[in-house]
Amino acid sequence: MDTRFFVTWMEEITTAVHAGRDRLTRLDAAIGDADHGANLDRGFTAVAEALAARPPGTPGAVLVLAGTTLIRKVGGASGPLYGTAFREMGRALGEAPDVPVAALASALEAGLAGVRRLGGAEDGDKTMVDALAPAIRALARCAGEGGEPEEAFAAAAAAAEEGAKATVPLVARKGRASYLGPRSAGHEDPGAASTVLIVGALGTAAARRRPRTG
Amino acid sequence: MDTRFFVTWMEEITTAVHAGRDRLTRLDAAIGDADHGANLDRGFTAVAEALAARPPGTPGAVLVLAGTTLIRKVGGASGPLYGTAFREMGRALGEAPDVPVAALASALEAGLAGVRRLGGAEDGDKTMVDALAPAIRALARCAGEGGEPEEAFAAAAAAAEEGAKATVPLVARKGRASYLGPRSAGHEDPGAASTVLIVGALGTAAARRRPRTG
Amino acid sequence: MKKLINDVGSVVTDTLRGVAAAHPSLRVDIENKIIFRRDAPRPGKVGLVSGGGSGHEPLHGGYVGYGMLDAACPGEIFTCPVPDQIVEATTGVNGGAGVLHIVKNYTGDVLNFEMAAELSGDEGVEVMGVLVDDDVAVRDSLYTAGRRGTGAALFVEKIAGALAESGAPLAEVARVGREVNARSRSFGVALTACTTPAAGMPTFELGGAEIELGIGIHGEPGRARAPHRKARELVRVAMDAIDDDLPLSGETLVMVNGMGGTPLMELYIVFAEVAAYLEEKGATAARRLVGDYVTSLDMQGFSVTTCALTDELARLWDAPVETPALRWGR
Amino acid sequence: MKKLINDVGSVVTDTLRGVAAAHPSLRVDIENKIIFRRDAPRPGKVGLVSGGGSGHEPLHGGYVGYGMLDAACPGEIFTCPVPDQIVEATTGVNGGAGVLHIVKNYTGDVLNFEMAAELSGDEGVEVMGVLVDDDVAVRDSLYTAGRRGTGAALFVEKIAGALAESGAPLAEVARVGREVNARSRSFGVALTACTTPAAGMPTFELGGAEIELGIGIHGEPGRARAPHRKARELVRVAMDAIDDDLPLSGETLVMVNGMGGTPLMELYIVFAEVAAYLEEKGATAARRLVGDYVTSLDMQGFSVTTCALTDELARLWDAPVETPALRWGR
Ligand SMILES: Nc1ncnc2c1ncn2[C@@H]1O[C@H](COP(=O)(O)OP(=O)(O)O)[C@@H](O)[C@H]1O
Ligand SMILES: Nc1ncnc2c1ncn2[C@@H]1O[C@H](COP(=O)(O)OP(=O)(O)O)[C@@H](O)[C@H]1O
Ligand SMILES: [Mg+2]
Ligand SMILES: [Mg+2]
Ligand SMILES: [Mg+2]
Ligand SMILES: [Mg+2]
Repeated sequence: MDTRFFVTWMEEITTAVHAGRDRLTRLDAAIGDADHGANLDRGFTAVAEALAARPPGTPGAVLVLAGTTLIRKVGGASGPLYGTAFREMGRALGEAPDVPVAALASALEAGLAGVRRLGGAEDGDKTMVDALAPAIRALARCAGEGGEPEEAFAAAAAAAEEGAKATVPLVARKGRASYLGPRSAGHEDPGAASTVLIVGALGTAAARRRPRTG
Repeated sequence: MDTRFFVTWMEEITTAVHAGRDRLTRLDAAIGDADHGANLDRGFTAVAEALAARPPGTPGAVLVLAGTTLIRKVGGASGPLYGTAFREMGRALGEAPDVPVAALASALEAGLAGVRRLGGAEDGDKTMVDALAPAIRALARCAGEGGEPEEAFAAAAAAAEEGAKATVPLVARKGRASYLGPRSAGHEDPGAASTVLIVGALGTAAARRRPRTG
Repeated sequence: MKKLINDVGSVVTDTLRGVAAAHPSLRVDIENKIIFRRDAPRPGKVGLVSGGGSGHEPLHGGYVGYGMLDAACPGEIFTCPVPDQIVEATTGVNGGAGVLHIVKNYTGDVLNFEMAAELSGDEGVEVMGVLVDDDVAVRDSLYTAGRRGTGAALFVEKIAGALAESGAPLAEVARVGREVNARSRSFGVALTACTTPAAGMPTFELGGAEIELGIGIHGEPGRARAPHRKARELVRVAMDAIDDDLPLSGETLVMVNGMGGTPLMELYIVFAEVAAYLEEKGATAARRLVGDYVTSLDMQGFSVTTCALTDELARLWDAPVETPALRWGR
Repeated sequence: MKKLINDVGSVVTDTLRGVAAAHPSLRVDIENKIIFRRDAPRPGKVGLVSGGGSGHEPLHGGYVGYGMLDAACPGEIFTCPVPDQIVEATTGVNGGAGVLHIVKNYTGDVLNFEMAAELSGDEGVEVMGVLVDDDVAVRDSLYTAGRRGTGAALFVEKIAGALAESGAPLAEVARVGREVNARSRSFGVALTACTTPAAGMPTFELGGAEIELGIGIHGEPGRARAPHRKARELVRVAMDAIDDDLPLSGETLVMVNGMGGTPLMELYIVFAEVAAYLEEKGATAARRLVGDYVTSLDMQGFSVTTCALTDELARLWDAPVETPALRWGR
């Protein structure tokens, strides 16, 4: 995947987050403070603007700019966490002009490590980690099997989706939802839900870049 | 009517106002400040207590004590107005130990004059005056015709009722309802409604004093 | 109805217990329902007494203290105090120089304060009164109860209080109080009704996109129901009404007041528009208050009160004041 | 949703315009969303910076001024500020003696302030932090985000601010701030949810006789839903939770705080019960605040915050302060 792909990925995230804004906010209203949709919508709108204003030259630079913009614009818990994730991904990609799926998977792994380091969340704490970690595993597995990127992205999206759904019965141990104690069970984690959109946008970006014919 | 009758009248008012409290408050909520029921309930409860604590020796003394108590306990517009009405009535009765209907009618006339002097309301301003004035006219008319007190009281109650109903279409020109301007039309005046209870209690007091047989 | 109360019947008394516990600078006579300055009466100083229905907190109890009121008489919720209570407050703050009654223009308040003034006179206290009637939503006329008293009560209390503190005689204090009232105008807007503990339900029902224009401070509906709109446009309605009645110009004392349930954030948004409006008219917001000062229980909405300052009024406004709700210079 | 706003997107900016117009003692950087003391930076004085989501007014902007904060960074509604904004505030108030960050313990606030502290360090500003985590409704544990920061933020700002004003060095100011936090506890109760402009509807639904116990300040539900009851009993629930965590005794600083939509009257009723509870425990309400200090937009409810005073803390609490929302001694 080239620089253009990564810009498209960011655009697709922006579109998906904007469309999903109200749902994310509703999820956050149930166990948080009703701003997750607004936070990410504001953040990715700024990312799209930043990319348009100063188009970066490498996939890594796209992700670093996106991450920095999220840190600067979002606030909340998700701003530094997603921001750090994208920055670490970008750094992992270095100057590479083209990124195979396997390299993307390792970069995402680096991003996840950043999230873990900053937020201290373990698997099953009912956070974005619970969607991101299985998505990365799926992506890495497909890359190892040497399939098409589209297949890998679809598998990652499905795994993220499943991971997010699996947060429903969990009791939150990190973030704002943890204040609710046992009452946090029975609701999907908003950050896991937004991770589904972010991972899912890989597939839509790929589809947009290579429109299928007939 | 003797001193005992006037004490009974006050008791009947207390009962009627207590039972009608919510309705008076609802009427006041529509065009005032939702306290008329609470005001009069507090006031007449205090009147009943005062009469029980220091039973007066004449009809006039009963009314003066009732009026003074209302002034001391009610506040609002209705406190001084009804308080003055009863005090003026009591003064008009002087030391008389027994009060015929005609004398009661003149005493009520003196009470009404007090209300007019204090509040400056004319007929048709959508106030308690609009129920009290016709009630007194009916009472005086019956007294002139020499009928039974019960008949006179029934006529007075009917006139008060009619007067109160007639306040519905009026635009208020005095009291809190006047602030609403044209929007005060379409609602019964709460003070007129409480006057209906006060005048109506004359009849129930008389009935209680002379229980009908079979 | 969910309220932080113990019993509907003890709301005012329980409030006074809290005021007494919270403010050692006050002496609260709970039985007679009077909030006194602890050092009242002050010999030789004109005493200031105000009062009115409860439910407008911090009015009036929050304005008792140095440089403002000597006593406040809270009535039941939205019901003015009774004469006995006012007489007790009046004699209790009389330091020999007479007492000023600051009365908001409502039939009940006027009647009860008049009776109290007469009775206090019988007890040898010289009493003068200032009638506050600043609300431009109500048209004044010979045939009505006249304009309501709302936010300007606070202005009168502060400015007359400062003059009294300086040792001025009763007639002077009354004169300045009346001048403040004459130069003040208010207009109020409700987004929601309020719920009195006794009624237990909202005093009126408003649709999700409806508001009341020209409300008073007792949860009564306003002069007109209208569609909700942007803060900027609501401010224009309120300020136009004020400006039509007394054109805005020069140094102006401005209060943007919440009705009890309005977030402070929204009051600042309103204030930004009020300041812009004044500038447009060539006036300046020379002195400013933004917050809950004269409320209607839990109502959401706002009112604006303006006072065209003179040098004397500005100086008295700036003079030190130390009360629970207004404090500066000490 | 009926709110006094112009546009959902401009709520914070419009608020800041109002703050700027209302308080000439402040300098408001509207673009960067920072409220500064007009005289910041003060050479040689430790700078105090706090911030957090908007919607808690007067926290934090209302506490900027002499003897308290040097700058406040308001984020979007219920969303903490971003690092750039905090860095700008930090460098803007640095008078060479370093800057104290006062941070409420929420994942977002902690992360964003940490990033800002690092970046400010890069720019040569010495930064120390005080983490406020006073809310006993949340059980602290290694495996959770820890206790929330709520009302004690105001106590830390006042007391650390007074020490900074006296010229104390950064480490001392941080030390006293941490001591205040360690001695403070809070518990909150909601009668209603609040409505954020972005969501446009209440953050949760409560039945007509239900309340939430152990709420935070972001309109989130509490630890438990429970039936509504008398103020006296609600206060007992809140105070028991505090007393269980840190037994109440001696001279206590107490705040009864409204959540934004609570009538002041009800807060006084609550305060009366809080004072009675303290007395029962042999403690005294030696310093008191009753009112809206740390709010959640239009939520109805209250919180109680206590701080076990020492002589030093009492003296610093009493020291002069001059901010829009807290003012005495000047
Ligand atoms: N410590 C953490 N580690 C990982 N993710 C976290 C952590 N804390 C919160 N999150 C994620 O952030 C999401 C909330 O983001 P957002 O609502 O934007 O921020 P805030 O909670 O500050 O309002 C949660 O749903 C969760 O997925
Ligand atoms: N000037 C007046 N003259 C006669 N009656 C009046 C006058 N003003 C008010 N009233 C009566 O008082 C009633 C309201 O009483 P109440 O609600 O107890 O007092 P308030 O208006 O002070 O709350 C009105 O319905 C009206 O009948
Ligand atoms: Mg959130
Ligand atoms: Mg009434
Ligand atoms: Mg009334
Ligand atoms: Mg948030």
